[in-house]
Amino acid sequence: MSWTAWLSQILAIVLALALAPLLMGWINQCRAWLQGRRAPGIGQPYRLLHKLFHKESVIAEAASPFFRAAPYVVFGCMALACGIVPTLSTELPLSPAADAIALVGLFAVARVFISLAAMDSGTAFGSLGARREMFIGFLAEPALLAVFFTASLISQSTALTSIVENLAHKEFAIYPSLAFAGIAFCCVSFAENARVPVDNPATHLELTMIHEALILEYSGRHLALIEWAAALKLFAYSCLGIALFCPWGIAEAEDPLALLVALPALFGKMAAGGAVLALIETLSAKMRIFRVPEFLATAFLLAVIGMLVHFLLGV
Amino acid sequence: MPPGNGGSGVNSGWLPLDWIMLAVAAWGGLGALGILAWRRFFIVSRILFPLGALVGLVLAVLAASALGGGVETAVLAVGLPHLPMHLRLDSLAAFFLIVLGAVGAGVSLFAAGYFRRGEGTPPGLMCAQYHNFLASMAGVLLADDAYAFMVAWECMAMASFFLVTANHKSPEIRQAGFLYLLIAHLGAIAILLCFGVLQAQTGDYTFANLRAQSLPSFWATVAFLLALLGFGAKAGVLPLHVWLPEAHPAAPSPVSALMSGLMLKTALYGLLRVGFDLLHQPQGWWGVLMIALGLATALFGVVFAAVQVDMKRLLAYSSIENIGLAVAGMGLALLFRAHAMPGLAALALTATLYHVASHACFKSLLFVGTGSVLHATGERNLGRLGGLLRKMPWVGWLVLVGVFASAGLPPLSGFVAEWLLLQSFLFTPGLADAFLNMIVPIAAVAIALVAALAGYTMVKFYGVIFLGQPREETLRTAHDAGWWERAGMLWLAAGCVALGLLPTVFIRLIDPVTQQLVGAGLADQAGLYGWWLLTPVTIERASYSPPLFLFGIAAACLLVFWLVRGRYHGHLRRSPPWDCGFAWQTTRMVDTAEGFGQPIRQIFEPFFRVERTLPSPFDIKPVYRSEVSDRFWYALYLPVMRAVEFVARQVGRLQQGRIAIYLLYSFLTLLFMLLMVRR
Amino acid sequence: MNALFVLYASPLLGTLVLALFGHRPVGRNINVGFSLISFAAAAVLTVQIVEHGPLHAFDRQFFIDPLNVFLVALTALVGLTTALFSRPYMRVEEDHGRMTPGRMRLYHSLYQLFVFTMLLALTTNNLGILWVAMEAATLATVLLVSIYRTPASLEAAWKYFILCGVGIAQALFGTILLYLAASRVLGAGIDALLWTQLDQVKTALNPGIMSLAFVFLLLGYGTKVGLVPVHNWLPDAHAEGPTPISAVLSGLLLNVALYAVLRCKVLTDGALQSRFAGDLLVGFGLLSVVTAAFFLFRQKDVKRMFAYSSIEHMGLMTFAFGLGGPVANFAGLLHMTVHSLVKSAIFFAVGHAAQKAGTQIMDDIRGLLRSNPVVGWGLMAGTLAILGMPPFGVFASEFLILTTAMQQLPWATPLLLLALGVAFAAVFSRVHPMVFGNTELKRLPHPPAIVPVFVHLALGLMLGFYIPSYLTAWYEQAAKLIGG
Amino acid sequence: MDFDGLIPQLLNLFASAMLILAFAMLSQRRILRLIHLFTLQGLSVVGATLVVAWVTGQHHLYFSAALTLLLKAILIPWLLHKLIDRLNVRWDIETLLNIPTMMLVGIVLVIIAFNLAGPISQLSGSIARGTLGIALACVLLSFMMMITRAKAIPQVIGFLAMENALFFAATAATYGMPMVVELGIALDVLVGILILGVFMFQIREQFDSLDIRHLEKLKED
Repeated sequence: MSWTAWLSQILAIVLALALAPLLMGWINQCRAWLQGRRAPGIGQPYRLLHKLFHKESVIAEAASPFFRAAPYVVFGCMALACGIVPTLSTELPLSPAADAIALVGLFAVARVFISLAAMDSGTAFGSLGARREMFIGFLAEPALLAVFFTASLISQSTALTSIVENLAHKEFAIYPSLAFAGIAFCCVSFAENARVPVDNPATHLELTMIHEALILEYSGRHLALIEWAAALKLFAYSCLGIALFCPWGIAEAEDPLALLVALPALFGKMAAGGAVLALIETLSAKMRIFRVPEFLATAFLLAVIGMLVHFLLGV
Repeated sequence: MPPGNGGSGVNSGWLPLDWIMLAVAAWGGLGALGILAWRRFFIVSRILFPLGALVGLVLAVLAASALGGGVETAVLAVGLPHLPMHLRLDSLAAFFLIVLGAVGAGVSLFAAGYFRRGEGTPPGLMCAQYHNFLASMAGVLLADDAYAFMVAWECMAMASFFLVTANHKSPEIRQAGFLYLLIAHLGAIAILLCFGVLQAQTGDYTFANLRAQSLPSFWATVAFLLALLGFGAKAGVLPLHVWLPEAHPAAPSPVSALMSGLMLKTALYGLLRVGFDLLHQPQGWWGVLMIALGLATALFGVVFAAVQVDMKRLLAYSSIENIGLAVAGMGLALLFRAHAMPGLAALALTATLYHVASHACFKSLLFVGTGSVLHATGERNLGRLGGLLRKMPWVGWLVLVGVFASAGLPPLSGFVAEWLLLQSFLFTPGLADAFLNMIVPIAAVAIALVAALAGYTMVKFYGVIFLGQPREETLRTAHDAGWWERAGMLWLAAGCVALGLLPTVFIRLIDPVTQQLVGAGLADQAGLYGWWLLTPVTIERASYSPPLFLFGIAAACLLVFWLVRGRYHGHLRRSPPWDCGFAWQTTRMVDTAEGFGQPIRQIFEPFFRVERTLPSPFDIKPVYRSEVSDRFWYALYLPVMRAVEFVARQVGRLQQGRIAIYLLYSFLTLLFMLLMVRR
Repeated sequence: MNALFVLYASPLLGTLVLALFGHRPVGRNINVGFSLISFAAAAVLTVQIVEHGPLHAFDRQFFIDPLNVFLVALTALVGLTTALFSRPYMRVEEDHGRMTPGRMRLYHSLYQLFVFTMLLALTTNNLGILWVAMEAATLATVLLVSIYRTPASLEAAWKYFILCGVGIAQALFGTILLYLAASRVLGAGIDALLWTQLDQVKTALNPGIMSLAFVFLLLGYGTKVGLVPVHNWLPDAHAEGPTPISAVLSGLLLNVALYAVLRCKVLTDGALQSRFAGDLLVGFGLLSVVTAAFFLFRQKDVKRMFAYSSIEHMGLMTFAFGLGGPVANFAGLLHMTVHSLVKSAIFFAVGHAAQKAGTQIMDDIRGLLRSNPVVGWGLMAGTLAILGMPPFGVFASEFLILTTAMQQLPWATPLLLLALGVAFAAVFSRVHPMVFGNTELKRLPHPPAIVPVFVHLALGLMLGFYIPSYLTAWYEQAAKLIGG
Repeated sequence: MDFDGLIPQLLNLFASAMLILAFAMLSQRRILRLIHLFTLQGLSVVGATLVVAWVTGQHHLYFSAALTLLLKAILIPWLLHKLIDRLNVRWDIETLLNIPTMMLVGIVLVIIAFNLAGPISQLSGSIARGTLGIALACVLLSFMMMITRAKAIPQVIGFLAMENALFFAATAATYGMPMVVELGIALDVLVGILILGVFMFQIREQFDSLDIRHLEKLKED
């Protein structure tokens, strides 16, 4: 491994850590614009995190050490995820540690930890949130895997870097299978990141809340870590989407200059993606929780159809 | 004294097989000592069981040393006159022996602390049956002729039956035991028939001969299907699974651990032995059938596990799921083998065997964990547990390892197996048949679904038992497990971690098995880039490095922890939970197991046969009850039972009491035979 | 020679002595004593045979060859153990008032007579005497079956008498036909009924007569074997008689009857040079196994159930001998041995259990493991053994039978396995609640005889693992004798 | 005297008598007559035995004839008479099948028996060519009689008639079994009769009747 590889690796992680709240802020900004509200400022997530870190942490009496450990683990998982997903370069030393399947496993670890932690608080909302989170997870996870399978069948590899290299290298072609997979991926991303059609991060209604129910008992630094981790997750998903469906511009091989190109490309793509996300969130209404399985099952089926299409059309 | 003579040409000195036989005999001997010790509790639990664990460990080491070291055979002086018992130690057997010995050691260690004074069955008897169970499992793995195999197989069934029915005062447990033994026996009959077909009219039942026969494809198929039926019945493959969720929970927990962790594996061993070793000309559709059956079983098992309210039943269904995955993997290997793709077959087989070892570890761990919980609380119903992590930290944290492994989360053992399995399923584009090419990756998606549901189930399992607040007052007096139990669980948990972190090392152990069965191995490629990086095919194609993975997470965690605590402060305050400001919350308001399973019950409604009693609004003491039962029972088993009953009633009419009619039978028989003579 | 003499004299003398003293308490011990002498004689005889080979005695009227030597030993052994078992058993029956001193005298005396007839039937070389002994065995046991004088036992005994009487009459007709065929070769006279003589000239016997004779002999002796559809006496007699008698009926009489069929089969095969006899046996055997398995399914009375199990196993042996050939015959002989041992052990255990519960209805017998663990384990082990669970010998023989069937009659194997499966479900579902669970039953005033149960089971267990070489040698020679 | 022609005829005469008596017994409604017919059948067996003994010069057959006479024609009928006196069962016999039907079936049985015995009789070089067929027919007819009778005593008589037929077969077709065997058989029959008698009393004691329909309790339900 060359120094550029390590550089790009460290850069990727640092970038993710630093930019993830920014992405959140950007999306909120866009959403506020679209909804005709005044935006809280693009740096609001940073201020929030800073405030939370300063606050005292209050935890439930029933909670065990598990409860306190979970935010760190979740954060660690998300940080690693950001390190694995090729954001700037495909030459990542950490990348062999986990391929696409292991990445899904990584997300699953985070999910399981946060769910268990929610149950650990011993409250009705905590267990409700855990149930809903796991419930969404078990539908979203295979769908996400199916999306990866489609991509890996095309590129004959499950390693993310190889997939990206492969997809980016081929001359431009329309992959109908990837189109299906892309839609499925979007659906999954909404569900996984607690975005609007599935969940609304802005409310605490017991009938609808999922992610907020999970973290209801967290406060102070723990909450800060979880919020940051959520931002990282969104960032990672965005990067994944970019890497899979729009991989052009990501640096390959040992070329420091390419990184310079990759960085603005990433910024641009992220900004566009965030805007689109905000648009979708604004346009769609939050669905009832009973409808979520149908939504995710559709995503799952789309991903599977994507695979079938790949076989049928041979591309 | 080595009871046999080494068959590989060396007459001086003891061969691994001899030592292994000695170890197995030692297990049997411990059982016999148990009978002698009968009610002497101390001797049984503090001496015999630990010794059993030691023997298990020795067995594992011996088997590991024999792995890949060529085939050894022995002929015992017992058995039928023309068919003395043949034993054989090859890589396949050695691998399963390693699993048996290692996991058996952990469970025995746990059992040393588990069995308590004054629990119905005399401890000595328990010990005898326990060690007989272990020894007969080893016998199954070593057997090299149909008779020895059947003897060991049925002894295994019988010993486990007695262990299951240890608490025979409860009619449900008796019934469960009966159902178990019945299905095991029917399965054994199918296996016997399978051997009968395999011998191809030669009359020689040694495996060497069975191996030498080449059957016409029809009969090979018959043999394969019979093996699938027989071993499937033992493993809990789909229509024959009904005994499993009854029997496993009924047994004392270490026994459940052995049954789920090891006995089911002997069934898989049997399938491997017949499907890969004794039968040579596999047909592609066998593999497809196995994949389909395996996936159906896995999905069925996990969906049922998700809605269980009894912790051991939940684990039992989860075992069905895992067996289903293993069968699917085996089917894929068979498919590749049928298409003459040894490399891929080796990959699928490695995944299967890895899954076998991993499931043996984590399922045993989970079962013994439930045993500790059961002992501490006397409760199996998830709805009455909760918050035990603080009362039983050892059990809680160790079970967490098992839960993670079972949920297929990296970097523990379950994930490696799943990862390998998914890799092998994604590789089919090399198959000659376009349709198969398309179907098999779809199966990978099904596996992903199963894995995700397993995660759901395990969160439910762990969260409801160990987290939150105790749902009953009695739980406040729960105590942690004793040192023996902790040691046993620690050993098994260490197994899960080691299997999870060092796949390249363990694949090296599996390598000789795949070399033996499909003529290709994974070890060289898998560890090409060092022990820490698993690359089953090529590094471009896929890679996974659990140590790096763990290191990544751990480093991130520690760094963040250090930064947060260093930069900010560590103030922490305990208070009643916030819960959106609702102040009157009690533990009864928290999701029970039933509530947790509700979404699954709704989505997979057609899978279940649900009986609900809903209270009317005017009930003073409203009772809500909902029972989930298995459709197979009603659609398959009851009709068969009724049919047998019907035939029995008709046959019973023959014996209707009148002597004249009896004489008439005799008379007609005579006339019939006389007419036959005339002809 | 002397041992042989003692073998006959002991039970015969026992009959007489016990006819005089059988009602006294000492009669029990006298009974055991004579059985012990018989057993000792049989043991000595066995040793002699091991050392010197087959034996002819009393002007060739009696002989011991590999086919009957182990049956003689088995008969004497089961005779002894049953006598041991009946000591406490009959005492309890007396306490319950079911047995009076007079009946005890009858019981003891006829018991010895029955053993005598069995030994006679086994060792005689004369097919006529064989018939006489078989008939005498019926006569000796029929009064034993009805010894309680209850309506049910009378009915059972009556059916036993009539059905077996008619059956045995047919066997007599068969014997006459056999003599007719033989006298054309060997000339009239006693030689024409000596099996050893007939065996030498069997190829010269007229096939037409022999086939007719075999039909009658098979149906006749087959009635006593308990082959479906002429089995109807068997469950009644087993269920209603005293348990020791059920044990010896299942353990000895059925075997001896099958032995008689085998002797006749050898001659028929020789004369016909076809598979006629074998096919008949296969047919009867298969029918018996399958039918009995379904019969088992609806039983309520424990002894009746195990009686049907005997039918099933006799059917299996018949099937095996019908298949013929060294392996199947070997398996049949092995099965005969272990079935006798295990089934009588089961009856011993069942006897104690039923006595303790005061009923033979299985639903009313519960929790043997708690009230009497040894009997409970005995019954459990015996049941598993008889159902063909390894490592008991029944499994070994069933394995051999099934595997041979796969080779020779593949279509019959699924049927057999179906029957075995059904039988397993039927029997085990009834027995396990009897053994397991809770109970309020009290201990019996006289401790049950446990030794016989476990001696039998231990022997049965041993035969599953290890068959002594001389036994193997006998079985093999006998198998060769029976031929295919 | 011309024995060559006469002797077989004499034997055939006894044989025909056996067959006719068997039919007569099948159709008989009175128990007392049944016993008489049985006695007659016994006497025909004795006659046949004597003829065979005379022809073949086997002396033990005379002994056998005497034994048969004693047992079948004197002792057993006497016992049966005694039995029905003591048990007071003189009334009519109920049959389970009506008599014409039984006769028809009986004729079919005879045809079958002759058909079966035919080839064997051809082989048999003895003076009694047809006797084996007749003996077989008698066995089958007695069997049938047992099946169709509802009371204990007629059933027993049917059983004894079967034994008569067997004795007849033994003497007429094979010139008698060896002496030891004959003795043994006779002993068995005698003991059997005694036991039967004992049984009859026991049954009567228990059920107040000899109707075997009382003996139909043991069955599968």
